[in-house]
Amino acid sequence: MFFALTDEQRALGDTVRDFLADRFGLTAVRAVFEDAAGDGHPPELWKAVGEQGWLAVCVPESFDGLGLGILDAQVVARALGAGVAPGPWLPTVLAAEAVRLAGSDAQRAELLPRLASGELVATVALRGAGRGYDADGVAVTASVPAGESAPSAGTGAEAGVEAGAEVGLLTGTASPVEYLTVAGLVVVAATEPGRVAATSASAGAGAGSDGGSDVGLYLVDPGAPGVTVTRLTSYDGTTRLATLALDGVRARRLPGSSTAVLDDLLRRGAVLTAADLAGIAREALTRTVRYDQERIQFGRAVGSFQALKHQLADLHVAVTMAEHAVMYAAYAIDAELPDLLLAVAVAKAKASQAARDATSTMIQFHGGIGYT
Amino acid sequence: MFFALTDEQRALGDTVRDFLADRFGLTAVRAVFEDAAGDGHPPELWKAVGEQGWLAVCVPESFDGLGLGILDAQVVARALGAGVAPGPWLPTVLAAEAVRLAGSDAQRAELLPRLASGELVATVALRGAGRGYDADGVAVTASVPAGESAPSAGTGAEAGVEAGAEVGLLTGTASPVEYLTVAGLVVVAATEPGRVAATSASAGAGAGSDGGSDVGLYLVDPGAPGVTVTRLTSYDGTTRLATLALDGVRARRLPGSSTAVLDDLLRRGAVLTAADLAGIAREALTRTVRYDQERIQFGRAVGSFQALKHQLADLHVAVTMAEHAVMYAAYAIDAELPDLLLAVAVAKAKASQAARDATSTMIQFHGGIGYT
Amino acid sequence: MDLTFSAKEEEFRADLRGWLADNIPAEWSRPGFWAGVPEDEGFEMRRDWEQRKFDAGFAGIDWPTEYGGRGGTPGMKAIYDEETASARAPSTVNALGLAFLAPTIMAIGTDEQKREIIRPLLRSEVIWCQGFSEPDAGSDLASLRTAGVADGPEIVVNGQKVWTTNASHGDRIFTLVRTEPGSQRHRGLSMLLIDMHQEGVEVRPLRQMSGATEFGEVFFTNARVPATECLGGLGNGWATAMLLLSFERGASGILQYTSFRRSYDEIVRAARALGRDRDPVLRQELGRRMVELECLRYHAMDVLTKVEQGVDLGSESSMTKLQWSETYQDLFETFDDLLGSDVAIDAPLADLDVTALQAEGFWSRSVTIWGGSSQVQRNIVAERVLGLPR
Amino acid sequence: MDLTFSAKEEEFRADLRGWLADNIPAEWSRPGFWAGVPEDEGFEMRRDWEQRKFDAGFAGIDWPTEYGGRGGTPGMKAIYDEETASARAPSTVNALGLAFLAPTIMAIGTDEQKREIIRPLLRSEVIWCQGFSEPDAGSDLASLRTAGVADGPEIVVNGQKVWTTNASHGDRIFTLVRTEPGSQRHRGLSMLLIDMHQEGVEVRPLRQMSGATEFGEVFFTNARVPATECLGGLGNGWATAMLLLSFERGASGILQYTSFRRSYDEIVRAARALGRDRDPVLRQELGRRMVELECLRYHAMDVLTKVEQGVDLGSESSMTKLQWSETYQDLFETFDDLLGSDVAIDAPLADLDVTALQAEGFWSRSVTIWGGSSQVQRNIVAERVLGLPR
Repeated sequence: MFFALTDEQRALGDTVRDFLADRFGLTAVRAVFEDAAGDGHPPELWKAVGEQGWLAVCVPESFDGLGLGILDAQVVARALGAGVAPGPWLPTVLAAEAVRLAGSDAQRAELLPRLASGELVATVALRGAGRGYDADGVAVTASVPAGESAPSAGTGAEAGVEAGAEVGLLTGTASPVEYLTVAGLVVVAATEPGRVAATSASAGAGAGSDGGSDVGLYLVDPGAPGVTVTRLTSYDGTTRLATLALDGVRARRLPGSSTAVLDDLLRRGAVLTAADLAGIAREALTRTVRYDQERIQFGRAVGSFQALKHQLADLHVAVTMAEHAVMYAAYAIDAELPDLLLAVAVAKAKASQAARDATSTMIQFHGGIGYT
Repeated sequence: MFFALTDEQRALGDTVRDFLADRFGLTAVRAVFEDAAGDGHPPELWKAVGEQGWLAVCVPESFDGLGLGILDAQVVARALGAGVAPGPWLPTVLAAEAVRLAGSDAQRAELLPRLASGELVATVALRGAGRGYDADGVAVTASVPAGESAPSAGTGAEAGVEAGAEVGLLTGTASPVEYLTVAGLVVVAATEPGRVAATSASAGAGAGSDGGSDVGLYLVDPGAPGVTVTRLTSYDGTTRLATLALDGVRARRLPGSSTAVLDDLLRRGAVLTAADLAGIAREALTRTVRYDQERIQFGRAVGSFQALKHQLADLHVAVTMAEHAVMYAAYAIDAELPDLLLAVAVAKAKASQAARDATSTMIQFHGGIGYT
Repeated sequence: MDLTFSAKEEEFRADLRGWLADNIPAEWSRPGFWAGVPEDEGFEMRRDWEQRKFDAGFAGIDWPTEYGGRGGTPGMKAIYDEETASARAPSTVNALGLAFLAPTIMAIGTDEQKREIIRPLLRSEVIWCQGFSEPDAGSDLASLRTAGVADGPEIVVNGQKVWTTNASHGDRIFTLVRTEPGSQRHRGLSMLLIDMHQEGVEVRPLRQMSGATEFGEVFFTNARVPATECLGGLGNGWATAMLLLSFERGASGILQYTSFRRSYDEIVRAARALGRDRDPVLRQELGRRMVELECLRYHAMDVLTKVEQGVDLGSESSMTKLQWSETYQDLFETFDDLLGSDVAIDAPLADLDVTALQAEGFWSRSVTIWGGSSQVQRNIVAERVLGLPR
Repeated sequence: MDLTFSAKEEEFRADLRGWLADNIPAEWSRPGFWAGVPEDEGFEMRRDWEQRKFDAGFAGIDWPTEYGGRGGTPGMKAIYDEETASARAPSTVNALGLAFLAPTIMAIGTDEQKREIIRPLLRSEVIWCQGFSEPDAGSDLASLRTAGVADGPEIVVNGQKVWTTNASHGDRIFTLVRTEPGSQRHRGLSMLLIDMHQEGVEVRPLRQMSGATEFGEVFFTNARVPATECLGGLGNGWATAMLLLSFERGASGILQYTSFRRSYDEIVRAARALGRDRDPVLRQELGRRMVELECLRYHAMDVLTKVEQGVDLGSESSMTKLQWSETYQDLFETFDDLLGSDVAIDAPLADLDVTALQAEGFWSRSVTIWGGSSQVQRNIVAERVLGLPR
């Protein structure tokens, strides 16, 4: 039984934290936050993220990556969350996961090294505005270009066939999409009416596929004809959101894609988001504790008031549980544990609530007993 | 604007409280609680309840009652709740309300004076086990006795006709029914399949009826042939519950009854129950505050610990709001305010939550910081 | 129990309602309207509104007529709160002056102060700021450091105040200053009425989470104030501040109820527009919020009854504050649940303008802090109402 | 990360599982079975079970073999906790002796105490009670009053203990007594091991809300105990008590998880039987409880890892206690919501025997009080883990 991070994993987290503390502290974050018109993507930070290998964690070693798992990625996500670091780390990592899980060998070789180094910024567009995080939430439709036939049954099974030749015409609107304005590549999920029968025989190409293939993942160039990008203003200045409208956009398909791969990708996103939230929660709690140890009111440290102490104690328990849950869920994905669906749901639910509670408590206890 | 109890209403509450403190304190309550095999109906308490007029509050003066409203009744309910007084006060009051609202003049004259004095103990059986508190929750069915015809359309409209002659044969099981084993009269709600058409023309007999009459209220003698009473054991030793099984039991109908009257009756029950809960909540809070003012641990009064103080402060706000809500809902029924449905729901929801919070806090704070 | 107002009061309601209908432009009622108006412009529109209201006789409803008030009953004040909130009249630009300074001056001001300060305040010709909180003195007012030193007939003030509402628009500031050098805690303080349009006063806006700059910091660098511009006597500032803060209890809750209920109804409309109104879990949450909102309404009636009966509310006002502020904050947590991950987008969603509600959501975070935090209110309820030991 | 157990540990699991399957009568697993057995009879059945377990080599899994234990690893202990809970093996009748007294004796007992006390305790031949709480000393142990006075080679004890678990079935009691008359607070206390089968010891059962009498009061009236039957030395009782209580941290949470998860599954079954399993609000509540339960499981793995690594858990055990006790109590609040107004009926409902769950619901009220109340645990977490000032 070893339910803990390895020394290497802990060191990775420390590296991210130390780097942010030294080179991209809260003042730098605030500058990005305040610059509402900017793209939220400070180049010096991104350069370092790429050089440090934080984008390469889940990329196989054969494609210049570190060949690690989501458990390692969540270490980075948690530390970036704690530092509220802006930039397209998470969307780029998810786009790379999509290519890794469903891309052809050629697509992997073409894209993964560039994604792992940070040379290519990418994002994912998997759902329509206000819709769910699953196949039903997909709001883009793919059709086969006129004059080209859909790949025949068996295509995927022929070794060596360049599956990148598969293309679709995408129409629909995905929103909100993170960091769309700085991305050079977008992985778009699209429903594929009429394609199910044609591809079910080649389902083996999508690892873990449940046999259906009613959702495909496509590689969209945001500069391609028919693409309209509309920025959204967001209250959270540490991220940038936009709408991706597609009108008959020609895009390559990831041949291994399927609803199962979409679900897998969404689970990875959920766990890394949960890790980000757990990082935020822990940082909010730590800062509040530090502030309340020092803040004097009525002649004593605010942190000595029992009502506040008890709330912070409950919060510490909740944040710790969220950290456990994120670790377990990440490992459950890596090790394909039988309870991984439950584990991901628990991690996301617990980390969201912990982050919400920790940040609202931070606001109250920086001002609460402190300020009138 | 006068959102408050009158001096008379306050005096009524004080009388109940003082009486219970003097003559039926917690030791007496505990004796009833412990005597699980007993009927939970101490005769000396009931005699006093009758003599004091607490059963007569809502009964019209013409039938030896006080002619007051639910606002006055909730004063009594709240004080009885605070004293956790056992006995069939609430079911008897509700049965009397049913007779008052839907009974014929003859039925009123026959029953109300006896109910108001406490001579006749009564209860209500309005739903089946585990079912809702509305017409859909009724689990007894009424049919017209063979050889007797249903009252013809217009019967209720003929002035002076003795509607008490209406009878039904009841079949079904209502549960749980409070204090059934000591009741001399049970008001039973029963669906009346096939009766709707026959009675819709006489809907005027049910004040406030919405035109339908698919539920009738019936006067059942628990000693009548076909009645089976089965005691239920209950964790709450301050009340007694039983199941009422009816197999073709002949019973008189309250001619003014209707679904609307059933709903009205359930609302009155809900508000008086909410009052009972608000009384319990206030008493639990008061006792906890008193205990924690006196209980010394770690060299200081337990009540001086801030975490505990804040929780008690929140509880005081919640209990006060529950008291306001119960008062408003009771008045809304008496004055037929347009928002009475909302008011009753608010009162029930708030008082239930306040009572639950207050009693669990009472347990925790009598033992919490107090006991290891 | 009698929940009706008197005939005279209902007549006042009819007058006011008619006047509001005639004088509030339709566009003001559009959700999101005020969020779309630039902050300074909006402030001037609201200041102008206050003056029109004054001129029409609808300002200072329960204030004596000698101060420009209407001399009305507490019931009329409650009706005024209800009707103006229902009609979506803009909130006052002079809230702290009206709530705190004016009643204090009526109670203990000099004749000159009464004459010169109250009427222009009521007409919002002079906007008053409150200068209490300091970086090291929030809830714990007694530890404040801003210092005033006598210099002939004037006092020279140096120091810093924070979290000052409307700092950028203020004309004058009633501020608590330590006028006896070296004095400790509650002693040696004075309530000075300082002109903000002078060289020694600098205002820096504080940017909030929502981007608004309603609060600011005020820096005094050798700012000057005549010694006569002191309220309640030099060195007597603590007693003056306590009296002043005690007027907060005037808030009955009806204003909050009416305006929160409006937000609630808009949230329900948003839920319908987003197709979330059939979601049972959200409905349950909305139901809980409604329970608390309605309790706030009943509570407001209870408070109004006590005010009419002349009962001293005392510490009970802490209960009012807890009920409305916590209810309001919870309401916007439910709103967050409603919007889900789209709550962060500051833009119309599915043809629905929820930006005003989103701004309110940020604002709701502050209501449990200012005016005595929830923690301070719970202490007061526990100690002064329940009698638990300190 | 590696969540598997070693081959040796898994082999142990297989052995244990097989033995449990062969030795636990099917009827014991029927929900409500134990609730239907009279209390005294149930106690004897459980005591007999402990002895059979001992004789089969499944007692004291991680205790040294010299004390009759199996000498196993922390992982084997966790497996034991999980398997016995899964198999619905009855809970031990000697919980406080096993959890607290035995490890303390192993650590600081005399050779004679080690030889004579531990093995009979493990085999439940001698049932041990804990005598700490007094009417005026609950969480604040240092204020206890029960007094012991030396009389030759014996100590004569007078006083009262309350909330003593298994008081009616106890053979001996380890009890904290003030042996230096007039001593204050932590000084002058001794941990005496008193025979309960003597004239000077009287036990009165305490009836709980649920009707059970698991707790009792113990009265000492000139009870006698040899001075040698003192643990940790005369006058050294406070240190002994602190050491003893520190063993509570041994609880990893896996036992609680497994048994609470069983209750959870039964509650879900009840929801299905009552047709409430499609109620979205109840489902949401059940989902929340599941989140907390699963977190408890992950936390148990974290604790087990630390124990295996020899890390001192210290005050972290307060977190474990908070997580399991609050989760458990909340679970039964959801159960109350499920049953609605029928929760009060102590009888099968719709052919469903939920009486065992109802009894657990009452019991769940106590878990946030005993063994260090939630308030005490929060103080510990705030002060010793987070470092907030006292």
